[in-house]
Amino acid sequence: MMNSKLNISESTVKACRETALKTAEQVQSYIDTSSTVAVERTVCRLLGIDGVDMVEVPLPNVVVEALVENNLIEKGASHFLGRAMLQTKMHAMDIAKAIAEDKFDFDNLKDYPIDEINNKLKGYVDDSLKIITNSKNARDNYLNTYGEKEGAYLYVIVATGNIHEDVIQAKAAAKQGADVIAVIRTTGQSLLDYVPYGETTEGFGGTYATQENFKIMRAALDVVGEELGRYIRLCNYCSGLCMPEIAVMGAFERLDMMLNDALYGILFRDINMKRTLIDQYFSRIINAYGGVIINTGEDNYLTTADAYEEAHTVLASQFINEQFAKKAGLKEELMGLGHAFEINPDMTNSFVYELAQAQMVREIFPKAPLKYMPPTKFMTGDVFMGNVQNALFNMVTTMTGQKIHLLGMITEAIHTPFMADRAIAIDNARYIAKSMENLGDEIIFKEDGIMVQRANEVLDEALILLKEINDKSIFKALSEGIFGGVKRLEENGKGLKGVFVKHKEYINPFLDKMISELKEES
Amino acid sequence: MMNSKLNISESTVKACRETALKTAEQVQSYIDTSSTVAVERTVCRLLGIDGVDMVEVPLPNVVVEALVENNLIEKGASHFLGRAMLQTKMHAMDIAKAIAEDKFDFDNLKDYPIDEINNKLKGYVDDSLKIITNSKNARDNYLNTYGEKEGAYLYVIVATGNIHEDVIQAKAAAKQGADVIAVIRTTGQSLLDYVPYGETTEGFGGTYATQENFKIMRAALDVVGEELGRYIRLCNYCSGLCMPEIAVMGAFERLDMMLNDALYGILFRDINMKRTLIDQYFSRIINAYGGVIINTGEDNYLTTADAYEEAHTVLASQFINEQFAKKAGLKEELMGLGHAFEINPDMTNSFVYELAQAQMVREIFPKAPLKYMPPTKFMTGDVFMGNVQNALFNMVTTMTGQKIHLLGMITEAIHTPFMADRAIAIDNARYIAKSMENLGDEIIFKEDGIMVQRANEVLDEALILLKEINDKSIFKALSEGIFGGVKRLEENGKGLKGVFVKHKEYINPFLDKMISELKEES
Amino acid sequence: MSGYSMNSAEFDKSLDLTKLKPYGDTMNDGKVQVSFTLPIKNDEKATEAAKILAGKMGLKDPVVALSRTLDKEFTFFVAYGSLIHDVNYNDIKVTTVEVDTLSMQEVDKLIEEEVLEKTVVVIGASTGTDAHTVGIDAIMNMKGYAGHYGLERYKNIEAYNIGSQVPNIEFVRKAVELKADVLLVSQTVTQKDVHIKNLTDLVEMVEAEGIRDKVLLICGGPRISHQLAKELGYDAGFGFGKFADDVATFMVKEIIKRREINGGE
Amino acid sequence: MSGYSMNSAEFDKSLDLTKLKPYGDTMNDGKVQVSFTLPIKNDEKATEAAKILAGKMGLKDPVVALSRTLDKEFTFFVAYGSLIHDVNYNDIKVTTVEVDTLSMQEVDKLIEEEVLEKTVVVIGASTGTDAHTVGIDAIMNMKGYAGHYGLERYKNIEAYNIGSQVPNIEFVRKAVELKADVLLVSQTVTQKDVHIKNLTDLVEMVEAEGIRDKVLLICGGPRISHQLAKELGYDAGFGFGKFADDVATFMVKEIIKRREINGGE
Ligand code: B12
Ligand code: B12
Ligand SMILES: Cc1ncc(COP(=O)(O)O)c(C=O)c1O
Ligand SMILES: Cc1ncc(COP(=O)(O)O)c(C=O)c1O
Repeated sequence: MMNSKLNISESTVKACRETALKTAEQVQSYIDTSSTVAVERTVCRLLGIDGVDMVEVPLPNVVVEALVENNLIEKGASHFLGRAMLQTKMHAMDIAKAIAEDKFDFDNLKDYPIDEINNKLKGYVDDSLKIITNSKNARDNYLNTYGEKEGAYLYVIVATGNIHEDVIQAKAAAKQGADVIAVIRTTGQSLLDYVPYGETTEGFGGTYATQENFKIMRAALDVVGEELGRYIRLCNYCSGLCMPEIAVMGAFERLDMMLNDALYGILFRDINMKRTLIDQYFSRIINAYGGVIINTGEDNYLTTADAYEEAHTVLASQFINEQFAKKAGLKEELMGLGHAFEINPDMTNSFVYELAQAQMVREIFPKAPLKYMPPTKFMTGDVFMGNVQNALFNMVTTMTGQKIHLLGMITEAIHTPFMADRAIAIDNARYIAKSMENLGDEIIFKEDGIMVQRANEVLDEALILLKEINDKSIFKALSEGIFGGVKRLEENGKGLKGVFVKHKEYINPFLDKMISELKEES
Repeated sequence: MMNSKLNISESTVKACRETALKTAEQVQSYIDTSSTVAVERTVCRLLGIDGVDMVEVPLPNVVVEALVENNLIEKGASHFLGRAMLQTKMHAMDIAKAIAEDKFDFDNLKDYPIDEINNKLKGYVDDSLKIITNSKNARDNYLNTYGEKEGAYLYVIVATGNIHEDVIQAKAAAKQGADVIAVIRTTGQSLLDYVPYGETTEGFGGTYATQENFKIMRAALDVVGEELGRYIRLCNYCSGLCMPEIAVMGAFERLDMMLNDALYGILFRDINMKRTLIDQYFSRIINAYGGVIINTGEDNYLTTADAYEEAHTVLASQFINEQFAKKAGLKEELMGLGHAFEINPDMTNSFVYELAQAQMVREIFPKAPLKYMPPTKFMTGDVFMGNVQNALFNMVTTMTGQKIHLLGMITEAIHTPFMADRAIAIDNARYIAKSMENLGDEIIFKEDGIMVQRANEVLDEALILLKEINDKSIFKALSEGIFGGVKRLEENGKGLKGVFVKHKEYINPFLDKMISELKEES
Repeated sequence: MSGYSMNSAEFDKSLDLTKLKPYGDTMNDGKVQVSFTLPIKNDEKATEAAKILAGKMGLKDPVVALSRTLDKEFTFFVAYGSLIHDVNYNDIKVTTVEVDTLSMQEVDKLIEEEVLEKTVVVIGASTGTDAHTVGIDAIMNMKGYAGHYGLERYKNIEAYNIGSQVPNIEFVRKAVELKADVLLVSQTVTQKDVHIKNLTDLVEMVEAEGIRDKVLLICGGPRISHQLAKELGYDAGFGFGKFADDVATFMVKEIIKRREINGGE
Repeated sequence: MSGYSMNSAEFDKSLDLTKLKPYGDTMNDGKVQVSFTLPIKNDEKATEAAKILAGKMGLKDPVVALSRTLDKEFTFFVAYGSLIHDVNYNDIKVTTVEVDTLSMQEVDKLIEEEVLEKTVVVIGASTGTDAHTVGIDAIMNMKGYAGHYGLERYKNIEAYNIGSQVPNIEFVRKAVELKADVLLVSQTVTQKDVHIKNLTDLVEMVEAEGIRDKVLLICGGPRISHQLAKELGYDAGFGFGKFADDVATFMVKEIIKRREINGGE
């Protein structure tokens, strides 16, 4: 796709990959033998359980909590629901309702041979995955009809808190030229151990991620996309205590992108690391199955750490995210590895360093649709200057061929974007993309210049770091604050209670089927 | 200074220079045998005549008009004043006053041998040129004390109409980081056949260029410069019907830059071409003698013509301006040849073409402190977008090492700059200069890429045009609208009446002495 | 639905055109951005002064997002807030040039068919001290502007563009001399309302010359609206984004209309 | 002095602090810039609506420099004009933290000399739902921020930074447990005034706990001013551009002052 400009050491890149793979494998054996309440709630959803009980608790939570109480969770929700369906001849949803109404008789639950259970579930599994496949096909159809966008996807956020107002904003943005609409979640949703239900109109700095909200926005974007003859992508967030649940809701409702990082929840939301690692695995399998691009969150490191000093931690984390993603069957084309233009604008040659870093990442992950975040930390109330900072960011994006181009907002330091802020950002990005269309191809970096040296330095440091992480295990490394300076302990953090070791009779036919199909494909 | 990035054909550059030289020489013989009222008024000023008469007519005008009336002009004001001084033993200034009060007896004016006249004038000539040399030395002293700025001079305009308000604006700008303050002239001053007198506080979109205003601003900038430990340059405009007069006022008052273009007045102010060419010669000699950088006005072509289509006319004109400047004894280091970032922002790769053009000019005139103008034509009321357009312009400036960096204003399409507009512009430029400090050195242009091809194309076209101009003479070429599509006839235009052929006894000892010293130097 | 306090904003979120308000990200939130400089030093008192001024402008709860020193005694502010003012959109009346713009061919045809006796004579200039020609050239030059051919290219229009900095008196003289049907005047510089003065001046001269009702008097420029033109006594005004075809259509239709009113004089 | 009409603008151009006005390029010209979106379609009527609104904000002769379509029924405007409002600068009273900031060494010395019995115990957090830590870290972390060391590095300060999203109740409990002299709370998210609610909540808890007059209660964040903090019942507030040394100086001096008032209890 692009000639190497940086003369990057291939052997170092290879060594980084191998080391990160080992790190992922250390953890994978643990992941494979464990599950979480979120994974089981996801299974409930896949089996058709949805809705809330009288006190607004989502039924998947009701079921899984009942399984925990009744010591049934270790074998998995599939196991229980299979049995219950065999025994009661009811649908999973009716079983869930019965549980919610306290009418389900756990005491007299019969046991069935595992084969019989699996057999019972098979049809449901197939039907459920069919829904996801249909979503995926529908997306492919749109893309075949309209064609794919060349150049970067212009990605903007809507964050009014009200899904209907979000729709108004999103449609306007699409008409102005946005390619991806991300509905930002309300503050704190990632720490809820359930996914709210239904359409919502109140939120703080964002809108609740609910399946109904997904549906409303998806429909609106399809309409505006038809009007424009472009497919408008929809993005939301997996990360948090409900990673796989949100992934499955997104897969059902044809979301196209999901924030999904193997480590983000651990570092930035103090979610227990075991919980997150198990959850990310299933959620990424679902993303992969649904053809959903994941966006990782390395950019966040740079909101607390210095972008120049800590550049190698971003790269190391990208390698780790890549290997975890591969384990979950994600193709490189779906790996929106994250980085960010968060360098201090007061630094001499800050642009030169950012250009080197962005080009480096581009060359190391050639097929990945990299997600590039705009300046946020150094944005101030100076909205005029802010537009210039964003312009430099847009230039790097264009010159280095980043794919997922999150647009910076001039009001970043003030409020979540107004409709006009987004238009200003889109104008900025489009002007630069057009006026510099071929600039990247037209220039060569000086041999042994600042940029070449810097990129190789960062790469070398990333390898050292990856080796250190691998030597001491990722759990230990996290406890030492290796990323973003944030320290997390293996037995601390939210959601640990929801982790359990799988019983030998544990089943999750969804996971099994999806991962085997994904492995076949590749 | 910089490696060639564009592989520009040296032989074509040489051919351009030679052709432009021929064109200049065609005209120079005419210039050498003619003079104008403006030149003679300048002589008056050099001999110490200043002030206005009772009806506010400047005394240099009073004297020269009297000479015209009395058929004395053909031998030059020096000739007359030398005679009158010999005869009356009065100072030139007193003679002027006498004329103003209608007390001078032209009828009984005695004649003296030319040597005697020259002898009489010699001391005055020396004294007068000494003032200019002192100004020059004072500048050099400042520069030696403070040091020169590396990188581009940030150049901003003030244009309140009121010199005292201009001072407030200029001081603020200097503190914000401006290196050059240009006091924009009021609308229409260039068409006045006199230079207004004294300090002024009312103007339209600019402030009158008067010697007193020069003095006021110079003093203010020296004060603020001392506070900042930087030398703040002052710029004004020669072009118009008073080119050499303003040049000499600037030389006296230590201006550092002057807009001075061999063709601007012809094309954009419909001033007669002979008048302009004669005036520019003397005015540039004065600029050269005073160490004043000239700024040429090729940027103006692009406000009426298309920047992409007509790029070669800018280059051709730069070659012509260069040769006329050389004739007047200007060193390359004082040639602020003009160009502009006026490309249509809707054009694909507009930035790439601008980068090629700017780099080309930089390489062709390696020692000239090029004057690079910001986008103006395509600026709109969208002040946010405007800051991005200016950012791209600033980038090209930084990447190609332009020296005189006129800052674009976000309110270009709305009003002359407010104090805050200037600060926003300076922030923009400083951020880019710093963040991309070494970017220019770090990148190489692709061999045979768009940029290399484009630059050589423009150069080739410029040569063709220069040959055409030379073949048909510049007078004819101008009558055909060769620059900026503006057509001017040799015998039309303002100020023709003020042109006269020199009598064989014509003298101008100032011109002679300055040019001979300048020629010696180089 | 969650532990967070999520009290709904107190304003009505439905669009009411009689009480139209600025929109940030929610209907009627009234959000506006303002920026200005105050000639005082940059400190907390200055920020307070900026807040008070924003308040007087009608910004509720203004947030001063930026206070930047421009000089020791000058500070630049950027503020955001919710405007308390609204406007009754339904009450707004604007006079606009309401014609469906015809193509060059259509205009030429219309002239041929309806303005039988002769071609339409148009004279244009940038008058007064104004030296900006790009605007009037955009309307008149053969080549046109932004893909719209100029009047010089119209077969049945005789167009004279006499340039810039043309004194009004000379312009009117020339119009009489050429027996112009339409006078086009361009004005770009607006500082100290110089354009208003110059345009008023021109109307008066045209009237003094006794040709006011024989000609169409049209002005244009970046700050000219039809409304302003009418107020100044012009027949029409054209600003940003108007091209030769808009002007040509208007003038031809207007000539025809007037003739009809006058019973085809 | 020349042929041009050059009538001087009619306003008084001398600075009068009792009638402070925005400054464009001439004293008292009142120039301001505004931008906002209206939920109507982009046409001349919309521009008129924008003008009327600008007028209501107090802009005389507003120029609508931009009207940009955001969607079929949404238009963004940029306008400039001269503000008719002014503010009496001399009347403005702001409460500011008025201390000359000491260096870390000086603060440490002062504690040693004056706050004899013990080191000063400081507890800090971002409380409520707020997850932003950079601000409180800037004040507390060893490493500091923008070249100002954080409180953790002060020899005679015992600093506990307990992180973000800390419920107020837990924060207060921890403060009691640690016998904190100073409570530092950071608030970044301000949407729907969540910070006001949270800060008010915290003061109430501190009072309920009976320790309000035993501790210094200090808040900070990008939208916090000392003035606001005082209004909410805090001892001080620190916003943009304030660092550990500012806070340290204030708190030590305040502790000493209070002790003196209480007769060195
Ligand atoms: C190009 C330009 C110049 C060129 C002009 C070259 C030329 N031959 O025209 C040069 C460099 C010479 C110049 C000089 C000056 N300029 Co000038 N210039 C501009 C600039 C950059 C672009 C104007 C332009 O060409 N626009 C493109 C045309 C196509 O748009 P338009 O004029 O609006 O025309 C359209 C419509 O309005 C309409 N229209 C226009 N006229 C007419 C007429 C009719 C009859 C109709 C129907 C329609 C119509 O149709 C057109 C097509 O849609 C503007 C800034 C800007 N970006 O707007 C400053 C600007 C207009 N200039 C300005 C100034 C102050 C000056 C000077 C006075 C500066 C000085 N002190 O020296 C001088 C002197 C000029 C004078 N005596 O008038 C100011 C005006 C401020 C104000 N509001 O009063 C501006 C806004 C720049 C600024 N911020 O200071 N300028
Ligand atoms: C970094 C950042 C994040 C990081 C935070 C990482 C971390 N560990 O802190 C991440 C990515 C996690 C994040 C998340 C969110 N963020 Co955030 N974030 C920012 C950002 C870019 C920078 C903030 C910052 O670090 N500033 C630098 C510090 C040093 O400045 P400061 O906090 O003002 O601190 C100084 C002073 O105020 C003072 N100070 C501060 N606290 C204290 C305390 C005391 C006691 C004292 C004395 C002084 C003091 O001293 C400091 C040094 O001078 C801003 C945008 C911006 N550029 O401002 C948005 C911003 C603050 N975030 C915002 C939002 C909405 C969110 C989210 C809610 C978005 C969402 N829906 O997911 C989430 C959730 C957060 C939550 N639950 O609270 C909004 C807030 C809007 C508003 N006004 O309410 C902003 C303005 C961005 C925007 N335009 O939308 N964010
Ligand atoms: C990977 C990832 N997930 C999630 C989020 C947002 O999560 P939350 O809802 O916890 O603020 C981010 C924010 O930047 C992110 O980068
Ligand atoms: C070379 C030159 N001289 C003079 C001027 C300004 O001249 P005037 O005062 O005639 O507007 C310009 C303006 O751009 C210029 O480029």
